Formats: sequence, structure tokens, C-alpha cells
Amino acid sequence: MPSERLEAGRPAPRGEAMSTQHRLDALRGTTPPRPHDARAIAALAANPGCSRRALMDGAGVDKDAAARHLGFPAPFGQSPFAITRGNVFEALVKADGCAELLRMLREALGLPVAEVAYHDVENVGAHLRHAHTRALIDRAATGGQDAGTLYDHPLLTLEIAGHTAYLEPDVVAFQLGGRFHIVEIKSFAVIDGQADPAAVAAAARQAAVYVLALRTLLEELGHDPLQVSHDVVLVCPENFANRPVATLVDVRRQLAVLRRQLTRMTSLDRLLAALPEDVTFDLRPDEDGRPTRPVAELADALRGATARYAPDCLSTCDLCFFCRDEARQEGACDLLGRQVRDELGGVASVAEALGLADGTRDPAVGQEEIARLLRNAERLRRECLT
Amino acid sequence: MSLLTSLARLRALEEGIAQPVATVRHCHLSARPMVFVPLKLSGEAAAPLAAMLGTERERPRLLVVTQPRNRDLRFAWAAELAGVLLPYIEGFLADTETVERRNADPYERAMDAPQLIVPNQGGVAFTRLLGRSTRFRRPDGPYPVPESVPVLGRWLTYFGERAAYPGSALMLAATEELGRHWASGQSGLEDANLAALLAWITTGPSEEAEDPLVWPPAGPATDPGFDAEVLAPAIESGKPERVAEALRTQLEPTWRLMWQAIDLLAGLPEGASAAQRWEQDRGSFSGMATHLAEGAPPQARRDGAVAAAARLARMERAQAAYDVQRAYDDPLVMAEYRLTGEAFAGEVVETDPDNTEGEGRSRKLRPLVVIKTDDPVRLPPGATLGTPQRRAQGAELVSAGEGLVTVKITKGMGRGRTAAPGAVPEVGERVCYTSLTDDFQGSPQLPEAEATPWTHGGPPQDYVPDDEDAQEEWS
Amino acid sequence: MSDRLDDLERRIDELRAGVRKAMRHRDPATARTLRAELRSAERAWDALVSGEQPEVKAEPPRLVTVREQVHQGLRLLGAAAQPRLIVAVSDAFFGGTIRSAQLTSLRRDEERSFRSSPHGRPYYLCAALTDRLSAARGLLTLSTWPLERRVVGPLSPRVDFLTCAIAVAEHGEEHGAGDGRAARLLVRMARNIPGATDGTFGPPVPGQVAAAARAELRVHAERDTRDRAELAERATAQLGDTARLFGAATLMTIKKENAK
Amino acid sequence: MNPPAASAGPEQDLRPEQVISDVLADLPRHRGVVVDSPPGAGKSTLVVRAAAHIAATGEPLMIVAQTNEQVDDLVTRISGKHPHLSVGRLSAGGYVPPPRMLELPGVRFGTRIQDLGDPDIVIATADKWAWIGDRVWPWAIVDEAYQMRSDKLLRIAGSFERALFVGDPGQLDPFSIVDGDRWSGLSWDPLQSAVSVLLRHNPDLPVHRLPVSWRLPASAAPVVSRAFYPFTGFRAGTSDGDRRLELATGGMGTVHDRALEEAARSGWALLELPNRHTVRTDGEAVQAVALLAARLLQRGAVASSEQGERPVTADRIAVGAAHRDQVAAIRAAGLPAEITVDTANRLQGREYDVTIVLHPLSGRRDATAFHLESGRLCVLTSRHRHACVVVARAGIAELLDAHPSAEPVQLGVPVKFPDGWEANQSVLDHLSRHRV
Repeated sequence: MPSERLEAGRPAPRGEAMSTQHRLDALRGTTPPRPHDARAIAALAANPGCSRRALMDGAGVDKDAAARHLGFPAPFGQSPFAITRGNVFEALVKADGCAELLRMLREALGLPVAEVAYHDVENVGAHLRHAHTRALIDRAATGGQDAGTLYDHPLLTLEIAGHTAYLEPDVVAFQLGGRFHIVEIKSFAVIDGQADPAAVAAAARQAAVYVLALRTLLEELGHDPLQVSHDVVLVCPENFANRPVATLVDVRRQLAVLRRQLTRMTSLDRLLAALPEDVTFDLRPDEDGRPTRPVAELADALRGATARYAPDCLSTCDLCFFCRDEARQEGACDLLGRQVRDELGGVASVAEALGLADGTRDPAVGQEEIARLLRNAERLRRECLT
Repeated sequence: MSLLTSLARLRALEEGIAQPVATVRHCHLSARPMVFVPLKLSGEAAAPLAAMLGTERERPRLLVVTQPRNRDLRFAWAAELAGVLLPYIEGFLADTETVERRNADPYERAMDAPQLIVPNQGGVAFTRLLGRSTRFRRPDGPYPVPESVPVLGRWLTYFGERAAYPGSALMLAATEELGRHWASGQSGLEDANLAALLAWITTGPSEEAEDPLVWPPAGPATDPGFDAEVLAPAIESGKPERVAEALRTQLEPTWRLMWQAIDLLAGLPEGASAAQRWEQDRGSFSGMATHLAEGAPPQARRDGAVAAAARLARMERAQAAYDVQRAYDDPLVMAEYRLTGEAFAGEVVETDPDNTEGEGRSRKLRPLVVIKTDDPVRLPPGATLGTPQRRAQGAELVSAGEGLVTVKITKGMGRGRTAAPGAVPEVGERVCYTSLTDDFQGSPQLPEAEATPWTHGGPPQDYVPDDEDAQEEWS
Repeated sequence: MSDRLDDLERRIDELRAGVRKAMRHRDPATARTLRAELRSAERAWDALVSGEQPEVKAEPPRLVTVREQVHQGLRLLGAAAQPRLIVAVSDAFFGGTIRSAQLTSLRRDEERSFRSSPHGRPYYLCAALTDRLSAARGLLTLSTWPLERRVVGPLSPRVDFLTCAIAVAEHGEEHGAGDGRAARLLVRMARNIPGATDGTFGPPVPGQVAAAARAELRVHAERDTRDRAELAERATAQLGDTARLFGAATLMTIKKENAK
Repeated sequence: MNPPAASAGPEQDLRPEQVISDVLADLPRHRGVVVDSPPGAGKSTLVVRAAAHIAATGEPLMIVAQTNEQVDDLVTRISGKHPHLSVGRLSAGGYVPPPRMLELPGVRFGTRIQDLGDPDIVIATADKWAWIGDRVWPWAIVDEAYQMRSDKLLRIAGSFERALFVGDPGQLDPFSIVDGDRWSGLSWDPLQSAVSVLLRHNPDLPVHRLPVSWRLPASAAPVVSRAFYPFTGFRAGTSDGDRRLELATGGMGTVHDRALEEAARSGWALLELPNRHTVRTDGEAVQAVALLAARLLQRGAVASSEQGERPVTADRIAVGAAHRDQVAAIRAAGLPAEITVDTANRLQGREYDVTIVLHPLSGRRDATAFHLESGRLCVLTSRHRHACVVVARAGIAELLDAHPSAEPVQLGVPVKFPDGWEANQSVLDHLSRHRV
């Protein structure tokens, strides 16, 4: 049973889901599915309006690989220094039976001194990790007094568009007021009580995925899912030292968003319907996984699914450079950002907007006002610049 | 961002070159700015890696931490930095003027002040963090540092805070200032890339600008590729000069860009009110220096209740003043308000310079001016108006319609029975009036910090920089 | 040398130009390859200006072998410990020269040597045993210890940490903290033990640390001893010599074996 | 608004009378008492009652409101209900009291405490109070305390010993033109509301909730309660049928007429325009709003309620929008001057028979935090006694669905509820059942 889970374990698609599932698999083609990790799942909410992204995520297409193959590699490298720093810090927090973590849980959350039991789920073979996690969590939830406190390297799962995503929270802590808490270890600094809001938000979104997965697990096991707290324990280095500090982060909002996105994913068939039957995003990898699909062909296939490019994509989507290039070819106002695009009312193209401003183009029905505004703005600019 | 700026961006995109969104420079530009390009170690909060800085474009100083994990080297670096910055800063303290104040003692104000220019907001934030991580240090005790380090920390903290103060020019971020004066054909997010923004302004968009190999990031973060393929091996090799060389390659391009940015800004005539804001900067700078000289403790980690409220009031006032001054100094900025109907400009078509109101002693001169304008006026009758052409005057909107606006001058006409020559605009003169005026009444007293009320946690225990501040180890 | 530099610099300029050209012609593929060459050229240039390639730093003459130093550290600690702690101890008290990296392969070597000639050595550096009697990840123990000390129940990581803290504190007390290293190690451990420090940042009092550690130890001792006794029993009953020292093979390792 | 404090009971089951007497009973027991009041739940009534109650003890009382309108309104109510009380109305230099107030018995006006004699009650805006030092009042009542920025409270808190804080947590939060990130997470963040700062430093203060809205009709209370007060909730003081809106003259079957009829019938109407991205001042929408208002007057709407029957005259109608330029555009569309046209910020605390709302998200392509702020929609949809007509372009559902959620998270800042997205969704969901 668990072993079957291991190979990209996908339950046999049923009924209505079937066609959708098959379409999605066809969309991905021979390329092996990119398993969703917590970050990927959290990122589903980054730009829900983008059909292209929704379809690629739904089909488990490796957007990064696609972007490379298209010649628009994503701009997200990670520095070896940052990676080392991250690992060193996590090791420090977990060293000596999570001594540091226990200190923080005791100080910040009043964890009783007696609560020190530590289970390293990874002590069992990788293939047993999920099953072992289930067993341990089940025992804890059933309220065995010796249920234990810290579960290191647990392995949770979540069904994403018919695929099982495997999720690895840093630590699950129990016995904080009888509830499970997700512990998220991050190496960005908390300085005088504050951290980079974007970084915290990302951590919160990711932790929300773990909370949801753990709640789902409890539900499957017939326990009260609310035994999992919506407060996650965020552990970061404090100020400029290596010393970790714990902060509680309320992820209820992120949970709500996550639920919305997961329900959306089930409605992919609407998007699929809009695609030609035979279209596929297959990279046609050769035996050593190198993509062989003609680039132009792949690009066309992708253009078949409309993107909704916004500059924010540059920090959230592997495909951003490809879509930005597309937007440039089309001379779309989206290039200038959501706000500008919104300000221009219905006007979508640069040429159109400027035409209206110069008066060289007559406003279409419904464009009268934006035309008036633009002409006025153009008049003022001319007046001030000449 | 207003439609006016959006239009400029669209135009830039179409013409492939940035468009002006200001006709004058809205920040003071020092004759001897200190250009400061810091780099930090990826993955760390504020671990300095290197900095290129100096006041002369031909003679940049390169400071490098050749073994970033070694905290002693980091403090040595901080001391080196202090060795460059402190003399520069203190150099402005000698030459001062005495300023008389109403119901307060006169004080000494520096004739000129230092100006730090960093590439981007990241540079400002890093400066602030650098200040935070050094200002509590002690030259004695368990983790002693050179005496100059805590002093540097307090100055960097000060500059970092001034950078957040509307209209201050003590510390500028190049991308911010350029973006205030030119609209590129890319999004605001992309404007944060100095190379890209400058390309738009000078030669037009360039793919290279985003290629870290051609234009290394302007910091403080380094290019991950560079970290992996060049820096890490260099550090491993344990050869300081090799690390320094590697970092030089990352800093020099940005150094050149910084001076290009300064040249561009210098090319614009300075706005009328910039000098006034710079005067406040000089006053603030002198205040900080005195503070330091009197041996006051380092800036607290965070504002107390009263300090926060006081700062907020100052900043809100500064912001409002800054917005008004920019509009009054620059027709292109004023145009934004004309577009939204909060201002209008046009030609005077009729005047009644001798119009009066009231009788006998209370009889006052209230000249009327009729202006013909193409602007959409969205101001109600009775609205108080000001005008860039006669800043001392105040006016009131009488009526508006059919492109004609009647305005009554209500302030600054003096006592006389007839208007002084030039006080009332002549027929045919182009004038601009706006509801945007900067007559703020001062903000009311705040309680003393030690009188903080119970609603805000009561009196704080007064702040003593404790050992922890001085000893938190630098990982 | 210098003309090589010139060649390189010329080459670098050409490549830069090439990259630009490729980008302009929307030919990212070429650009990518050119970039790679550019990097290597730059690396070469780097190497030249900064002299010849770095030679591998010579290990300081080692009087005591890694194996012996680890043994020394573990004897002092008296409980299962992670490499980083062992290294810290050996560094703090024995002027140790080992680095964590050197300890990774250690257990495998020991196991090999034991298999070739069982009990050929006075002691072996061996594994701690999990509740599945498999080798616990990243923990080292001594073969000379009773099994009870070498198995880890749920509470053992904490208990062992406290035991180690006591050992470090007391050793420091007897032999003097020496230089800062020992003190720093004690601080790090002390701040994670309730009551071990009085909140100030001064160096902790070893006696106080030991006392605090003992106090918490008393809370866990009974259950931990029970768990360990039970585990030890199972180990004795179920494991052969090798497995008892180095851990029973998990399904994973069996798979690996079969794979060979 | 944050999840209820421990002190809060299930007060929507309580009788309002009960709550009020509980509040009055708590006054002497605690340094501060907080009363949350959902729209039209009798906040002013409570303030007047409390004022009289305190004045009766003979101890002087200061009352703090946020705007001159609010102050004048309170003065009028108090002297109307308790003519025997002497009230001093403090004001800044420029202030001219509306004529109607000059006749009020026992009310004196002045710019300095000394000008007021020694009245039982002194009332002024927070800004004015900030200038009054050198005296400490045993009692204070702070009205609209959720719209008051905490730095304002800091300036005046020294002037009173104990205080009653009254306000509506569901309306718009205070804001600033400068970026306040540097203070986020601080318990005294000056940009937080007076109440949140007060409660963060004094978590044990009692928090009461007025359980019944006398303004919102039975058709609106549950909708607003669900969307904007998910944790506390409230109910309508009247039940179905108590409030009626009748249109004297028949309609001509236009969408506008049908919208009005739907509103008259059900208390809600959504006049949906074709889906299109537009500029903020969407001419069609503006026209629709103006037409609705005009038709409402033409058709001689009559509102009957527990307060009896009266025609819906222009002054009983309000038009609300999100942006100032929208308001200007609507005014320019030629409405009778007596009809109030204003932004959400300025409509706070006001009440009308019928409101016509230009939906903040109408015609937008992307929702910003500003558009999604739950307080904005709450104000716009909770000003009416009888009916609320919302004008919006189709496509808001899709816009919400496509909204990217990447709000930054500040450490130590309590999460605000309700989430603007959820609130918008919930209201839209209800409106869709009244689509025309």
C-alpha cells in the first residue's frame, strides 16, 4: 500500500474526473509530472487569473524545465551561501534532540518541562515515512499520554488535481495545549520583532499547506481536524546572531485562500474545454530527460492557453520571461503593471491607448471617457513640455 | 501613480526611450555626494561582503570582507567603513550659521550637509540594518569593537531614518530619484533595477540590463550565479586578493551607473523648494551631531509610544508639504492635479483689481480675476486656492463654468485701498490656481514619554542599552 | 603570463559582445553557451591574476587519530552524541583537530573493520539504536558502553543532551574552562536548560548548569530508563554482534544490498 | 475587527436594555469600557444615556467625537433628550455653529474652556481636545473610537481618568499618507485604532456589544452581520414587514424602475451593467446611479416603519462611492442638491432611508487592497433603513476569483477579520439573488 504510494501514486481516475484527468495527462504528455511541494501548492494562489499557469500546474508540467527549453530560463537562482545558511540554521535548531526548539516552545508557549519526547520519523526507511507519520500522529491524537512532543521529518500527503503531493514540514509539535502545531524553520532574520513581510507571508502560505495536510490526515483517521492549530510556530534567527527565536503566526487567511485555490483546480475542465483537443505541453524528453520538442512548436502550444502576465509574475512564476516577451510582442499594457492596466479601463494595447491620446484613433463604443481622459492628459503633457 | 504618468510610460514604451515626468529636480544634489554601493552576503540579514564608495568618480574605495564568515573581519570592515564615512560626515560640522528661533534658543546649523547616495531601496534598507547591527556595540566588554564602529552605526541609523523622511535628501536611492523624474516603458517593479532604468533613460531598453553577466545586480544582494561560480571558489582558495578582485568586478559597473545617474539628475534645474527642504536637512543633521556630541544613548531599537506619534506627525506634515511644494515648483507635477480637477490653469481674460468687500473700517480689497481654462474644474464655490505665481497670496473660487473661472483674491493684498502693481494678474497673463495649499497649523502637544497614559501602556522603563545589545554575536 | 592575461581579456570582451549579439537576435540558446564560455574565461582570468590554483591545504600533523579524538570526546560526554557536539568538545578540551565532515564515514569504517576481525579492537565507534533497533541517524556511541546507554527511546535525546551538559560543566570545573572555547560551548548548552543561567550574559556557573540539568533529568529519568531497558532487552534478544553494535539493517539497506 | 475577546458573551441573544445597563454598571468598576456597536445599533442613544447617567453623579464629563458634524449631532441629541443638562461645545477658531443649534437650551459655544462657564458636559472633536491641557476630567466618552487613530488618543488620554469607548469595529480603519511599516507589531502602533491599542495594553477591560440594529431592516441585518461581523453578529430590531417601501407611481419597466421595485420589495437590488473594464468614473454606471436617484424621487417613494409613514425625500437618500472622482462625476450628473453624494469615508455614521451604491469593484480589472477593504463595503451597504440599490458591472465574481493573494504578513500584528475578499464574496453572493 505505502510502496504503491511511492511511485507518483495516482488513484485510478473516476467518472467525470476521468476525462479531465486524461486531458491533463495528455497536456503533460511523456514528461514525468513535477511533484507539487508545499511551495508550489502555495504558489497556486500567486496569479489565479492566469489560465496558462492553472493548466500547467494542474497537469503537473515542470514550468521551470519548459521555460529553460523555450530559452527563457526563470530568474530565480539561489546562492550556495543562502542554501548553506539555511541548512546550518535548521541543523542548529534541531541539534541535541531539538534542545533550542524545546527552549523556545517552553518560553514562548509554556510547554511543560516533562514534554520532551522526540521521534525522528526518518529513522524508518523512506518508503515507510508516510505510514509511520500516520501511525505516530494517530497515536498522539488518540491521546496516549506518552504520545510524545516533537515529530521530526514527518511526511504528509495532499491530493492535488489527482496527484499525490508529498509534503515535508520541518517539525510537527504536539502537546502545546493538547494541539498539533506546525513548526516552520526559516533562515531569514527576525530583527527587533519584525521580519521581511514578504518572506513571512511566503512562510505562512507554505505552513498553511502543512496545516491543511495534517488536518486532512486527522480527518481520515477519524479525529477532530481542528486539533491542528491555525497558529504555526515560525522559527528564525534573531537579530544578527544565529540564536533562533520562535514567533506564532496565524495562518487562517492563508488557509482560506488555499482552500479556494484547491477547489478552483477541480474546475480545470472549463479551461480545458477552451483548448484544442490535440494540444499538448509535452517537452518530449529523450532517455536522459533532455527535452526534444521543437521550441517553436512548444511555444505555439503554450500560446494556445491565454496567460495573464503582470510584472508581479517576475517574482512568482517560472514562465515569467516567456510571458513578458509575449506581452511585449503584443504591445500589451499589462507590461506596465496591474495598476496602469486597470487605470486604462478597457484599453489593452499601448498603440490603442496612445492613438486615443493623440486623437489619431476614434474611441470605440465605451471608450469615450478613457479617450477623453487620455486626450486631456496628452494636452497637459504637451503644454508642460513645450 | 496618475494617468499622466501612465501615459508617459505608454509613450516611453512606444518610443523606446523614457519620458520626463518632471521639469525640475525635486531633490537637492550635493556638490560632493558620497556614493555608497554596499554588497551583503546572501542568506544573511546584514553580513557585509563589500562596498565601493567615495566622493570622486575616479577614485572609488573598495572595502572587502575577504572571509565573510569571520565576524572579526566584519567588524574590521565596519571600522574601515567608519574610517571613510566619519571624516566625510564630520567634515561638514565645522562651517555653521546661527539660527534664531521664536521662543527657543538660537542654534548652530551646518552650512552644508553630507549626502549619501545608494543604488536602490535595498541599499537604504541595508544601510539601516548595518546601523542597527553596529550602533549598540561597545569598545569594551566581551566582544569589543573599534570605537568608531558604534558611532558609525548611529550615523548609518540616522541616514536610514532620514531616507524614509519625505522630501529629505540626506540619503537618496538612485532608482527612486530617477523614477521621480523619468517614466520608463517598464513596470515600477522593473524600475528597481538601476541598469535597466538607466538604459531606458539614456539609450533605450536593453536586454543586457537584466543579464547579471553584463550588468551585475546593483546590490545589496549579489548574483547567485556569481556566488556559486566565482565568489565561493575565491573564498575557498583563501586568497584575499582574489576575493577582492571578484567583488570588484561586481561593483565597478554599478559604480559607473551611479555617477551616470547623478549626472542625469544634475542636468535638471533644481526645483524652487528643494533648497528649503535641504535647509531642514542641514538643521536635522546639526541636531544629530549635537545629540551625538552630548553623549546621548544610541537610537532605541524601536520607537516608544510618544516617539512614534511624534515621528508620525512630523512625517505626515513633511509628506503633505513635499507634495504641495513639488506641485508648486513643477508645472508637470501640477498637471496631475489639473487632470483631477483640483487645479486649473489658463489665461486671465478679465480682472476687477479694485473690488472691495465690507464697509468703513472693515472694508477690504478683494480683487476679482476671471480665468479662461480648458481644464475640467472640480472645485466647489468657496474653495480656498493658492497659486504658484504668487505664493504669498490666497484666493477663493467664486464660480466656475463654461471654461471660465472667477477667483477672488482674499489673502496677501495688504492694507492699501488699491492693489500694489503686479499684485493682481494682468489680463493675458497665464496663471494657475489650486486647492492644494500648505498652510498647516502645527500639531498639538504630546505628553512627555514618562507621562505616557495608561491607554498606551503607561510610562516606559527608560531605555538602557543592555549587554544583550552589545553582545549579540554576529553569526 | 601577462600576454596570456591580455588574450583572456580580449576573449572576454569578444564573448561579452557575442552574448549581447545573441540576445539581440533573440537567440538565447547561443547566448547560453557563450555565457558558459564567458564564465570559464573569467574564471581563468581570475586564477591568473590571483596566481596559481590553490594547493590543497596541508592537514596539521595529527598526533591523535580522528578515531581516538572522537573516542576521547565520547568518553567525556558519556552519552550518545552528534558529531558537531563531539567536535565541539574535543575542540574545547583536547585542542582537537577534527571536523564534522571527517566523522561521516567513520561508522562505516568501524563496521567494516569489525566485520573483518570481530572484536579485534579494544573499542569501536558505533551506532545508537532506534526503537526499531536500526542505527539512529547522526548519533555516535562507544561499543564499551552498556546497551542501555546506546539505545534511544523517545526521551533519550533530551536525557543524553542533559547528561552531556553535566559532563561538560563538570569537566570545565575540574580542569578549568581553559580559553573561551569551553566557556562558549557551556553557554550554548546552558541557555537551553531551565535555570542554568540567571539571565545575565556573563559566563554561566558550571555548578549551576550541572545542578539545573540534574533537576530536569530527574523529570525524565524514570520513564527513559524504563524505555531503554526494554529496548536493550529487545536488542540483546534479537540482534547479532554486528547488528548490536551498528544497528539492524532497515528495509532500505536490505533493498540496497539486493540491488548490488 | 478581531475575534471576540474572552470577556465577550453571546450578546446577540441579550436584550439591548440589558447590555446598556451592564455597560453603565461596568463604568465605575473599570478604567475603561468598550462598546462595539454594529451599524445603527443605538450607539448615539447609548452615548446620550451614558452622558446623562454620568452627569447625574454630578461629576464633570468630557465627550470626544471625531468630526464637527458628529459633535454637533451629539450636542443636539443630548440637549434634546436632557434639556436640564448644561453642555459646552468647544470648537476651533474657524467653526460657525449651525443656526439650528443656537436655540438649544443650556448649550454654550466657545474656543476655550473658560468661555463655557462650568457645564456638566464638554464636547469637542479629538483634534480640539488635543489642544486642551491643564485639566483632568473624571469621566470621558469617546465616540467613533474605531475610526480614531491611536496617536490622537495618546494626545488626549491624559485629560481623563476613566472612559467609555464606543464605536463600530466594522467600518473603515484609520489611515495615513505615510508608510507606517516601521511601527507595525508595536502594541502602540500609532496607525492602529484607539480601541485596538487600548485593548492591547489593557486586555482585561470589558468589551460589550450592542446586539440589535435599529437602522438596518430585517432584510439587511443578517446579510451585513454575516459578511462583516462573522464572530460577533447582531440582529435586526424590526422583523419582516415592519418596514415597507412603496413607490406611489407605477414603473415603465426600465431596468432602473425594476431595480427600484426589487429594492422596494426585498430591500436589496443589484442593477448589473454589461461586463466591461472601465475607467473609475464609468459614465454608464454614473448615469445609472443618477437615474435611479431621480426615478426614486419621481416615483414618490414612501417609507413606512415603526416610526410611522413618511415620503422618501431627497434628504433621505444617499449615493455612495469609493473614490472622490466618482463622487464628483455623480454630482456632475445632475442630482438634486439635497441628495447626499459622498465617499464611504464620509458616509460613516450616517443614516438614510434608501442608499444607492456604486460598487467599488465595478468595472475594475484588478482589485487592490483599497477596493477589497471590508470596511468600505460595510459602510456603503449599511447606511439604509429600507433599501439599498447597488450598481455594478458584471464580472466582479470573476475578478474576485482571479485575485492574486500575496498580502505581506507583519509579525505580531493580529490578523484582521473579516478578510475583505470573503466579505466581498459574501455580499456579492447575496446581491446576486436580487439581480436586475
